[in-house]
Amino acid sequence: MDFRDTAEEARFRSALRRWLQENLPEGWGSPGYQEPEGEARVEFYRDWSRRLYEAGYVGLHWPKRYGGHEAPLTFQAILLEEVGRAEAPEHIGVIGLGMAGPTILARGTEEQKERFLRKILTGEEVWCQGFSEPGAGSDLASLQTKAVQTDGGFVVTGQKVWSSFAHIADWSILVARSDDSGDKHAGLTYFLMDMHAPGVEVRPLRQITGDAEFNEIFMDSVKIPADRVVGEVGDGWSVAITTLMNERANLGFALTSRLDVAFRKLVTLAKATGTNGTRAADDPLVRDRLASLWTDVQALRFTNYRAFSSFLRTGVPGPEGSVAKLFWSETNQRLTKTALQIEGAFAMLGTGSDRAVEGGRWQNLQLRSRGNTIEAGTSEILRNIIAERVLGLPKSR
Amino acid sequence: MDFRDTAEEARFRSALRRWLQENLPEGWGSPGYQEPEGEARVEFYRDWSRRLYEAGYVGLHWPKRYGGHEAPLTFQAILLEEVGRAEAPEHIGVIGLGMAGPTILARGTEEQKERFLRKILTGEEVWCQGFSEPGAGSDLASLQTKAVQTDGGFVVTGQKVWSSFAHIADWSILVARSDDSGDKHAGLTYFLMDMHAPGVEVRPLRQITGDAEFNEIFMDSVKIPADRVVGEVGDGWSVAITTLMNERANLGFALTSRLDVAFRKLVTLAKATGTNGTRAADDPLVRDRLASLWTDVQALRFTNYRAFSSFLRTGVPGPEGSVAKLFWSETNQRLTKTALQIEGAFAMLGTGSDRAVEGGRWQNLQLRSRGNTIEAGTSEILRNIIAERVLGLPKSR
Amino acid sequence: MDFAFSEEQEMLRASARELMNDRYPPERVAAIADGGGFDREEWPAIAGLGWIGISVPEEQGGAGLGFLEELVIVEELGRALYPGPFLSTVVLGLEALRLGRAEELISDILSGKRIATVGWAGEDGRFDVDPAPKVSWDDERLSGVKLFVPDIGVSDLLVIVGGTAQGAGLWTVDRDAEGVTWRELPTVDGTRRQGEVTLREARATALHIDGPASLERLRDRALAALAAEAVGLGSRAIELALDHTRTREQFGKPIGAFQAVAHQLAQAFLEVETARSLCYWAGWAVAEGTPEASTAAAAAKARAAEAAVAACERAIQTHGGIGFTWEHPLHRYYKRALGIAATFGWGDSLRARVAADLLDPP
Amino acid sequence: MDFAFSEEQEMLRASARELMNDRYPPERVAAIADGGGFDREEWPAIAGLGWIGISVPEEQGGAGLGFLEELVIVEELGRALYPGPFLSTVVLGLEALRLGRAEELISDILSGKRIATVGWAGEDGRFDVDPAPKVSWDDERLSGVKLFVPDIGVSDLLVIVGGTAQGAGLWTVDRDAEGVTWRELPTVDGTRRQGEVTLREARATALHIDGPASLERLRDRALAALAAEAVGLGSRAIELALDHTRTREQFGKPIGAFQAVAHQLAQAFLEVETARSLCYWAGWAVAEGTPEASTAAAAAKARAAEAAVAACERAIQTHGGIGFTWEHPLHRYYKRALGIAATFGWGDSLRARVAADLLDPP
Repeated sequence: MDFRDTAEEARFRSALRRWLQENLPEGWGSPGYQEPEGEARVEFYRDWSRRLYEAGYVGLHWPKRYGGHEAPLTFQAILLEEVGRAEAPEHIGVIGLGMAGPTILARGTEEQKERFLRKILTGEEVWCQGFSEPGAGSDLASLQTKAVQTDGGFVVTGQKVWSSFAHIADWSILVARSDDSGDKHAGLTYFLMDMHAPGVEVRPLRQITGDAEFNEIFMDSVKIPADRVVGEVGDGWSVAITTLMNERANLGFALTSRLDVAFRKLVTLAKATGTNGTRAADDPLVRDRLASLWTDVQALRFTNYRAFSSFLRTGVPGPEGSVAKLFWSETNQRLTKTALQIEGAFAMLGTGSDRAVEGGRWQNLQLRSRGNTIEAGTSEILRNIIAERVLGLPKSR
Repeated sequence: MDFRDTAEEARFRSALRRWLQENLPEGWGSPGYQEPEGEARVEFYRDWSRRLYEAGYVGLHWPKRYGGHEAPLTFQAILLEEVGRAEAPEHIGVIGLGMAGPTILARGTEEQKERFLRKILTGEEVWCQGFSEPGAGSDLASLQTKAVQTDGGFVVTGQKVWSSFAHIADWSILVARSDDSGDKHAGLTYFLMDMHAPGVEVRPLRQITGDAEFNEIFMDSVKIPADRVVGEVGDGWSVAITTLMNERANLGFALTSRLDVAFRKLVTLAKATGTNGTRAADDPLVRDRLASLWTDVQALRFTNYRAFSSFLRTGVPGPEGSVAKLFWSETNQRLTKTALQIEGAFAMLGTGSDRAVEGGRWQNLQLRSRGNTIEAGTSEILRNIIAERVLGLPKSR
Repeated sequence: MDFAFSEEQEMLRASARELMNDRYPPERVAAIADGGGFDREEWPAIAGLGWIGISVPEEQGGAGLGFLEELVIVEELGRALYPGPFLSTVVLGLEALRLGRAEELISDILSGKRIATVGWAGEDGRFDVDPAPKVSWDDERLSGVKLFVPDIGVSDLLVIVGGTAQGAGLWTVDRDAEGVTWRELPTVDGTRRQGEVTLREARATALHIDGPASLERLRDRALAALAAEAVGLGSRAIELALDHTRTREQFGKPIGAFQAVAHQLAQAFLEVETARSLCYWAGWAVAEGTPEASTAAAAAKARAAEAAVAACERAIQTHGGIGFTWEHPLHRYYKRALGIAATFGWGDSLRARVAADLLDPP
Repeated sequence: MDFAFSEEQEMLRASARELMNDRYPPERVAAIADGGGFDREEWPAIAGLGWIGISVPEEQGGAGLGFLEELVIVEELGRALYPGPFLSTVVLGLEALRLGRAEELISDILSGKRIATVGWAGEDGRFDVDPAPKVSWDDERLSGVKLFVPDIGVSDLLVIVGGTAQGAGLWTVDRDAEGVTWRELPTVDGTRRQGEVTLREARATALHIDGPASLERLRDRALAALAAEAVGLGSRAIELALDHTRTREQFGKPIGAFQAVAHQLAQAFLEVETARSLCYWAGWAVAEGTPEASTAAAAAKARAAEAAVAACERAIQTHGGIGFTWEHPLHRYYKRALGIAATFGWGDSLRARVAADLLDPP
């Protein structure tokens, strides 16, 4: 047990830190900075992703033949930490890197690997996810999107929801029902769907913050060739589980790192804000909460590390990721709520108000945080997973 | 809506308050006071109960023909409040007054009413309760104590647990299985069992605090005459529900009143105790907690009042009692835990230590409080009741 | 002792609920919140119901009922997220004018002709009753900045609350008078917009009040009313969640049959109902002017706001993704609940006052 | 970066667990706790295992391992509620002697011949590192009162921690020396008894230490070790609850199949596991003497104690009535957890120190 970087890790970390310092987009992170909008925004992120790739910072632990570096997994952890710490832009391939790619690597055909993996890394092709449906959220296996087998492939009809990046995506991982005769888990098949195929329509979904981060995907007789099935026909449930486990495993470091940044900003807020005539940072109740949040962030960091160690040993993400996701989501909710409390009455003012504290960013973050306990496995489902798969309690359903 | 006493209520309250002041047992409540032990203790409480009765303060809302006063129900609420407030000894008939009596009143025969009710009020006969069994706690209907019908009555064999007062009781309300052929709720019968009958054995059960407040009751072929059945044979489940609803309805005022007293003592503790070089009562974290606890106690008080109003209208205790019991139990746990925190390291010292704060009473109360969320309906069962019977959600079992 | 509402009070509640269901269903509230805000023209209809002067004696042109009745209405308005200026005009503005015996203005308010709002917090965002100068007043002209002035867009009259070098005061000034500039501030909660007012030597009228005690009374009314709004909207959020979880099926049964869902809502119910008890007690105490009124109102507002926020959070959680969308009405309940929590002091600061009342009695 | 224990460390853990299962099963611990306490004669067996000097360099007669290994043992002892003087003698006493280079005493401790304990808190019950005089020292004789001295009944040697008018100090004095009176105080937790010591001009030996830094190091070791105990016993309490809820049936199925039960235990697991992460981090930081050691140890102790207390409470709750009885072992876990929470500062005071480290860096 050694919480310090090895010499090799330290070299990698400091080179990366320097690279980020020198290469962040101009003006990025400065107070008045405005991200580009619309098409320009996509180009901006695609460009940034390409530069990250060219600098050798994408796909660190992926095989070299698909554009990766076969570096130790710890490097990937360091990358996620440092990108979070620098508040650098995200690689546009969040879904490709965290969900589609690992799934194709684990379960895809050689042709699929050759065809898709490198373009995920370069940012050339953007991916989205088609799992949840209006009638199938926590109970994913009850999904109703139909995939009818035809000559040489499938025809897919149905609706997906909660798909981030779908509005700019080239490809989607998709789970659909190819057989509804038997057990609901058995009849699912996992596809790679071309988002530019005829019959695919994407509509943005406006969320609680007013932003539209997610989309609905409507599929009307979309043709998918047979070689775009991942795993066996009818084996989609087990492939989807691979995806979800990887999602949670990959989230950990990035989310914790961002949370750590958010905590430091919260401290800045507490020092800058006066309540009851003194700095919030001098209020014992605020101090107690800050100490507790800091403890949460550290606990999360080292819980991720411990889960990571077990990942390193087994090569497969385990259910420990559920603990980290659950704890992260609730910590983020507490943290952002604390920011509102520190702001006092100014908590009422949102984006667009020059009187708003820090442009209303905490209001946005706080509202957005309510989704954290719903997306990527509701807290209720995660507690089931912990109870049943980690603690060995009998199934509650 | 008027939170003040009517003139009549105010007169009753002040007379009662004066009576308590003048009649509390000598030395009662003074710092060094020691309650009598063993047999003398039973006699002490029996005597006190008799005096309460003779002063007209027992069975206020019960019919006059059974020794009651047919006073408005509000008087009963005032009585419970004032007895709690004065920290007066309890009437020995806690189970008789709160569970057995109301059940006999509601469901008993005229003969049973004549035979039992007055002696509950006078304290002449002490009652206990025989519901829970080692294998039947929350799932009361799965109880296994057998009642076999014979000529003129029943023969009962089995084991009951968590029975307070059983070691001094003359009578027990008892639910046993008289028919195990059908639905588990259908075959139960409700009895009044003579605790002095041959075959009844009582063993004390030592609890977390080291005290033995509860007992186990072992029944080996105990004969119960047929006229000691309450309600119909096989209708024991519905009679038991009557008992449990009354238990929760009656608990409210007394418990809140005691909680209010405990809160005032907690404030005294906070003012007397130094942490970090100042009074605990000056520590903003302690102040926040005290304000929150005070708010809890008031919220509980007025929630009881509101439930009481609905009781007054309908004459039947409703499921609102579950809210009050649940909230009370958790408030009491928070309150007693706060006392330990205020004590600092002295929280480690228990009864029998001259270094212990207030003789270790808070340690005892804190440990005892853990039972509050288990006894008289676990919090899990109460949340089920609220979800299903108050909120109309589908059954979870 | 009587802890139930009277039949008349229950009838008032029923008619308020009916009216709100009728005129301010969620779609309507959404359109107002997301659009241009409350339409001033809709206000006189409220006057027609006699709600404005509900707690004003009949001889002063009111309905002759009390603050408890006013709270019954406020709770129902909160339940509906009513986006009009009731809190500002009736709970605060009218009472301020009554405390200052501004008869003529009172009758304009009662008739619905004029709408008043109250500027309380200064640039520090605090709603205090304290002697620290917040505005300056030279016996003719008033200067200062007021933030978080509710419903300013539809108000005619401003009541300014403040400490000056001479002590606590209340003033009236026309919103559009010379020396007054105002604007709406973009708020998270679109159903209650907040404004900013800047007074630069504006000609104002001082109300003759009973010093800080009048301000305390105003504040206690506001706290009790905010608590009632919170209780109303919290209950409604739970009902929405119950409707959803009774019908939404996952894993072959309604999700409300899962304890992980059901017990969250049971807990939300417990919290809102116990807060409701505090709220009615505080309302009664404020109505009667009993000694515990201030403490009770602070405790009730703190607890009710927290219960409402938590109830909305649990409602969103048990709704799953749909509760996180803009199209679903829940987020407006949540934003109002957060707004209630943030105005007139978050729980911490209210509990600090409760603690002072309990632990350091004068 | 390597966040896992080595194979050797895991073997140490396994052997410690086996030994505890073997020699200190719950019945044995119950007998000791409810009876006369730990038998001093059992101590040398621990010395025989090499655990006493586990973190002492080989050249000083120890096992040459580190504080992390010591914590592995402490966690296992916590798991078993080991009622012997490991915390007092090894974590605190021995380290104090090492800080003071009291070579001869060190070898007596290492051999198991002598048992040392530490008197830290004065009559105010605080475990501070501060300059306020707690004892008086005239270069020969020591006077003062020490409370909460663990395992005093089986100790030979007292290490006294205190501030004097001359600064922070550590002294050794024989428990049974002239001028020393001592007694056991009745504690709620029978598995760790606490004592009171009164020194009246007792002849003591001052240890030459590095001022407050030495005391801070001692305190940080104590905090990290208490955190490890808490994590160990919290995990065990959860396991007891899992065993119970997997087999106890109500309503026709194991109660662990009810989310109301299962999710409580999932939450307890989450809390203990995240506290475990903090505990190992703190242990590593203390072992390595990194700058964050003090902050990490305070945070870990605060969180681990709270997690253990909550885990025991949830275990009692999910056990139902049986968990509330004296005959069931759970209550001893709970009492130890509360004892851990109460010693060396409750969460509030530790978080106050964490906040100071974060917000007011020197």
